[in-house]
Amino acid sequence: MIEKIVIANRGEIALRILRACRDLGIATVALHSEIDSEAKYVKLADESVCIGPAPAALSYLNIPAVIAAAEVTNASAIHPGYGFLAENAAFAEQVVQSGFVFIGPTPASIRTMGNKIEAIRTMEKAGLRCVPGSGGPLGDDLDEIRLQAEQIGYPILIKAAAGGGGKGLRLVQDESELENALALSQGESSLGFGDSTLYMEKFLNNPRHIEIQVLCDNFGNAVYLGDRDCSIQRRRQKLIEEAPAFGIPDHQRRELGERCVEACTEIGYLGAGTFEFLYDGQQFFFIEMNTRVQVEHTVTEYVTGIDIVKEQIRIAASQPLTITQDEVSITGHSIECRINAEHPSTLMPSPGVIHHYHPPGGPGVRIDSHIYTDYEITTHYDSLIAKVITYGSDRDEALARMQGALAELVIEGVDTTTALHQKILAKKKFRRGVVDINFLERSLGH
Amino acid sequence: MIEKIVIANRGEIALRILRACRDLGIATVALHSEIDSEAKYVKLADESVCIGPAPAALSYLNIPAVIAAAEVTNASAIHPGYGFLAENAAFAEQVVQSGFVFIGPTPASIRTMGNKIEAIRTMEKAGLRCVPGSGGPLGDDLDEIRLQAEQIGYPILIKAAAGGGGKGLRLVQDESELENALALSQGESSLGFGDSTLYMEKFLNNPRHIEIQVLCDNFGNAVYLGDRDCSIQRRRQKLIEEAPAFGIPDHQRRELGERCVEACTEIGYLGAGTFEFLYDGQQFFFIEMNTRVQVEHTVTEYVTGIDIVKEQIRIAASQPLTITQDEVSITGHSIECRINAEHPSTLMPSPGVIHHYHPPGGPGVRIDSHIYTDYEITTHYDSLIAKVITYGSDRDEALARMQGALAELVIEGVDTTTALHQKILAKKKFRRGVVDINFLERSLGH
Amino acid sequence: MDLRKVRKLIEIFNASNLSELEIHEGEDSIRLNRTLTVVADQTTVQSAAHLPSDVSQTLKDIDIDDDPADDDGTFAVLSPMVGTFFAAAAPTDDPFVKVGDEVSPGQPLCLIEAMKIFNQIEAERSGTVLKVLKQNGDPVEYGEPLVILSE
Amino acid sequence: MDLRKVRKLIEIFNASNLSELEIHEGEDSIRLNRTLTVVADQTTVQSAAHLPSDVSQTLKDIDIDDDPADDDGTFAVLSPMVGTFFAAAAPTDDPFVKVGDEVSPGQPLCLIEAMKIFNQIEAERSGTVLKVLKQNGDPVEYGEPLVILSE
Repeated sequence: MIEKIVIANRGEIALRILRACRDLGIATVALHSEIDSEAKYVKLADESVCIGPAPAALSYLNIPAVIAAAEVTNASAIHPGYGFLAENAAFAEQVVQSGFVFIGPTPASIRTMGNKIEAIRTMEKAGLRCVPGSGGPLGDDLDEIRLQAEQIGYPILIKAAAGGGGKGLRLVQDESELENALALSQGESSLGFGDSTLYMEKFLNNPRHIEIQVLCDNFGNAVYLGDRDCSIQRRRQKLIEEAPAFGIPDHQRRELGERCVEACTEIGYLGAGTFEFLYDGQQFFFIEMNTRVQVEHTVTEYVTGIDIVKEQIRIAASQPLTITQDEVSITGHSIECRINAEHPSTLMPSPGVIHHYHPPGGPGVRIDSHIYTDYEITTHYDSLIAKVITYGSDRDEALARMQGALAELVIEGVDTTTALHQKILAKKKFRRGVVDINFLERSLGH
Repeated sequence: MIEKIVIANRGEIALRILRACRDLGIATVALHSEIDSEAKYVKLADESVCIGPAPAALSYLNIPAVIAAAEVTNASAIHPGYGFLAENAAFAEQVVQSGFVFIGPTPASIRTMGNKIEAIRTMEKAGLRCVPGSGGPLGDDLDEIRLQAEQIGYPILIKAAAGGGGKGLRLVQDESELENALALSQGESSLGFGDSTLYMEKFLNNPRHIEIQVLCDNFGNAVYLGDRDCSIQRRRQKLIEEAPAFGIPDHQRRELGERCVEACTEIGYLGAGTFEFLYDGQQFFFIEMNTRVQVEHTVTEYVTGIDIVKEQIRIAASQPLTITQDEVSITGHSIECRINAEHPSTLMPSPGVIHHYHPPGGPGVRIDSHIYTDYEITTHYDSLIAKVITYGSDRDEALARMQGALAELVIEGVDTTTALHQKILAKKKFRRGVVDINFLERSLGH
Repeated sequence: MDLRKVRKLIEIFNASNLSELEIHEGEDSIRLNRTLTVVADQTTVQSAAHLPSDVSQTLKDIDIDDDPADDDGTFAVLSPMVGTFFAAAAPTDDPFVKVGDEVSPGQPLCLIEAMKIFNQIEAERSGTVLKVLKQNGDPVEYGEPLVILSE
Repeated sequence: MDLRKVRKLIEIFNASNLSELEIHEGEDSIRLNRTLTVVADQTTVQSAAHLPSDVSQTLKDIDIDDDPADDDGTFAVLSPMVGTFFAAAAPTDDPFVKVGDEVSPGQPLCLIEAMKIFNQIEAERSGTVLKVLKQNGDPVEYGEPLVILSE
């Protein structure tokens, strides 16, 4: 069994991992940068190691420092959380080579899913429908690309294989825009990722973002824990997530889940993972797989009663899954609002000292947050400061509790997105569940 | 439907009722004494009315003030919470006579259950087993009482019919102690309650305290929401409560629940209520019924997913129960620790200003508390300042999360019982579930 | 303006040994000032709350008005209960009192109805009615001012 | 306006021996003033809550030494990485330095092993070794002092 885990992350997810370890009776080592040394979650850990100065490149992204910290503390495993090194195949490889357990999938899985073209090919082979597209890297022959685009049908999206965060992404309405778009995307991609490989996909009009959570162990067992809707996004950043995805017929959810489980078995996937899809109201189109725990795992935990982070650790410790697919049942509804330290309308980051923090409580309210009164939010890391998660026997109850919880939440000293969430929650279309990935920008008039 | 509810209580239960009303879209009127006027939950209410100075007798127990407040705010119903006027039949009567809905059972039910002898007689008639005893008030004839005591079998307990809080209660080991004990109890009872009526019961050796939660509507529907164990008590005050009561065979729980439901139907009970039993490892003995929401309703909410306070309100609004007995399912395990502002070993009240409050969070943690940083705890009211409630897929997980939550809880400025709870949670016998109502005092060496 | 905050601020100011406090916040500002009376020659001036014991000058020489009596010669009659305000015994009657009336102790000023019972509120001392703060049918809380009298 | 902040600020102000404090932050500002009534000659002025009782000069005469430079002529060599400390290149070797050694810039002081790689830690300036804080095999964090040198 794993006896001591190094938490190679910070903020709310570091605290989340710490809580799971504590429940399992596993000792924790909190890694932290100089600026995070006074954080409460660092003090809650059994041990802590300062791994570098505030800039993430010198601390949380510093692979030798992370592995050395595991060595000097005699830890047995490393949990990467999300972001930072979580989807870095080279890191996973070095963790394993240094004799530690990497809490996540194999380096090969991470590498495959990190390359979007590879991921799509793998999943197509495993039987998942993908967005119609070039099915591989675009060549140099413009005429051939033109022909492919015509076959797919305009409008199309040009994407970077190494992409992420919208870089290299470009919408092409018709053939006249194609050549110029290709050149621009290529430039951005080679500048941003050092890799100019592009591919094409059909552009879907206002689809929903639906995802399937899976867990796979070392013994060939795999289960899916239902789905989530994460359509409320701004600038490709999820703001509100829900489980289950409302309005999806049960048989469709089951079918999709089963296909994901099959794909996992096919590719020998290990640990927790998420299959992301676009849903046009009829069909699901695979877009990518996240090979780590996600920010929004909480809503799935609420409706299934399964502790996903604990399961990750158990799987990494080579224990078989404790649940079979039959035992996974979805009860009620859960919603998560990501509270960021940002101005609610401009979304400009708002660093500063929180001089009063008071989280909401009561039935059906869960708070995952690393902040506290007098905590200082710096500009070094991302702006997620609290996840407010509510549960209800149905979506209406979960929504009502979320509105109540946001009304009770007190975070003074910095701007937060709370008011934006309240605005979204008050929208009739949102309450009726008529959402898609462009809902927020459209309804805010952008 | 009820449009506006007067919350005739304070502290955490006032906030709990407010949250339920808010979720249901019902306006709230927070009643408060002068000293509670700045409390956060008062500010959260749609309206608030100051009903008197700090002493409860002049404010929270002031019936004309409460009813007048309902009148001036045009409210439709009054929720009494627990304590204060919650089990005062005269109050319930006046509420109804003044044209308001009393959120609770009928005045007649409250009156019957308020008199312990009456309650026992009623429940015996309704088919519940009670602790063997005098079956009615003791007469003046000492010889007859001696005979009765012999028939019941020593040791016996002498109790006051109007009793509560241990007043008038006396353990008699054998006949030689009987006469003196009767005299002492009679004196205490007449002094404490203005009623010297006594009765006798067999004394059970280290039983567990088990209770059944029920909900009954106006249409003859009644359900039980499983059981709770509340054996961890000190000076007759519950400190830790759990649902379900571990180690009780399912068929016994079902049988007991069904009998409670039958009794409810028999007596025409309305609303939420709790049947309290002593359990000697074999049989359940009815001791009393609480005709209100209880502090520990939270653990039942966690394992059933049913919002008991909302149900109380719906029932009072003459709506039929939304759930049938078949739909009530118990999933997982829940524990509540009552955090009091008291010294953890002497249990002396500890008033003062809370200069830092930081509640725990994460999966399976619910906090019900009205306190906040800079909140002042006065000596006027009871010392319950926070309920920490955890949930797990089994008792072990719920226990682990409780230990984690208590380790994260920060309440600075006053003494709290947190350390006492941590001590209990660490005890092996408690973890194995080997508890009874004397467990705590025994294990603390009292 | 949040009067409670202002009151709180004055409390804090009073408890301090400041002579001036000025706060600007956005477009709002507040300035508190406490003039320390100048003392005669050859003396020691001290102003703090927690003076060392061997101070050669006593506090009473310093004219700090810590708790300025709101002594403008008026006082408020507060409601002793929650209820509904009535200025007269019956809708068609004249009000018990109106502005300018002289009242003597025990004289009825208004009624507070609670639970269908009309409770007569009487003057505790004599004075002149400066203001009647409530109108017929107004809800009143415990401790709320009803009538302002001047001595 | 955060009253707690104001209160805290007054506390800090009181504990100081300032007579005025003014802070501007964006559009907000706060000014605290403690006018020490100026008294005639030959007097003592005191204003603070915690002034020592034997103070016999005016405020401006008081020497404020808020942050005494920790300048005792020593400096610490900090670990530039997480790893394991080694005082010598091999178990049987002598340590790179011992207490009392004179070191010059670039001279190796110790090794920090991280991921099987031994990183040599060198002196940045010259000095005398006052203390070696770690022993062979000790884990060290980023930024932890390893060796104390005196100039």
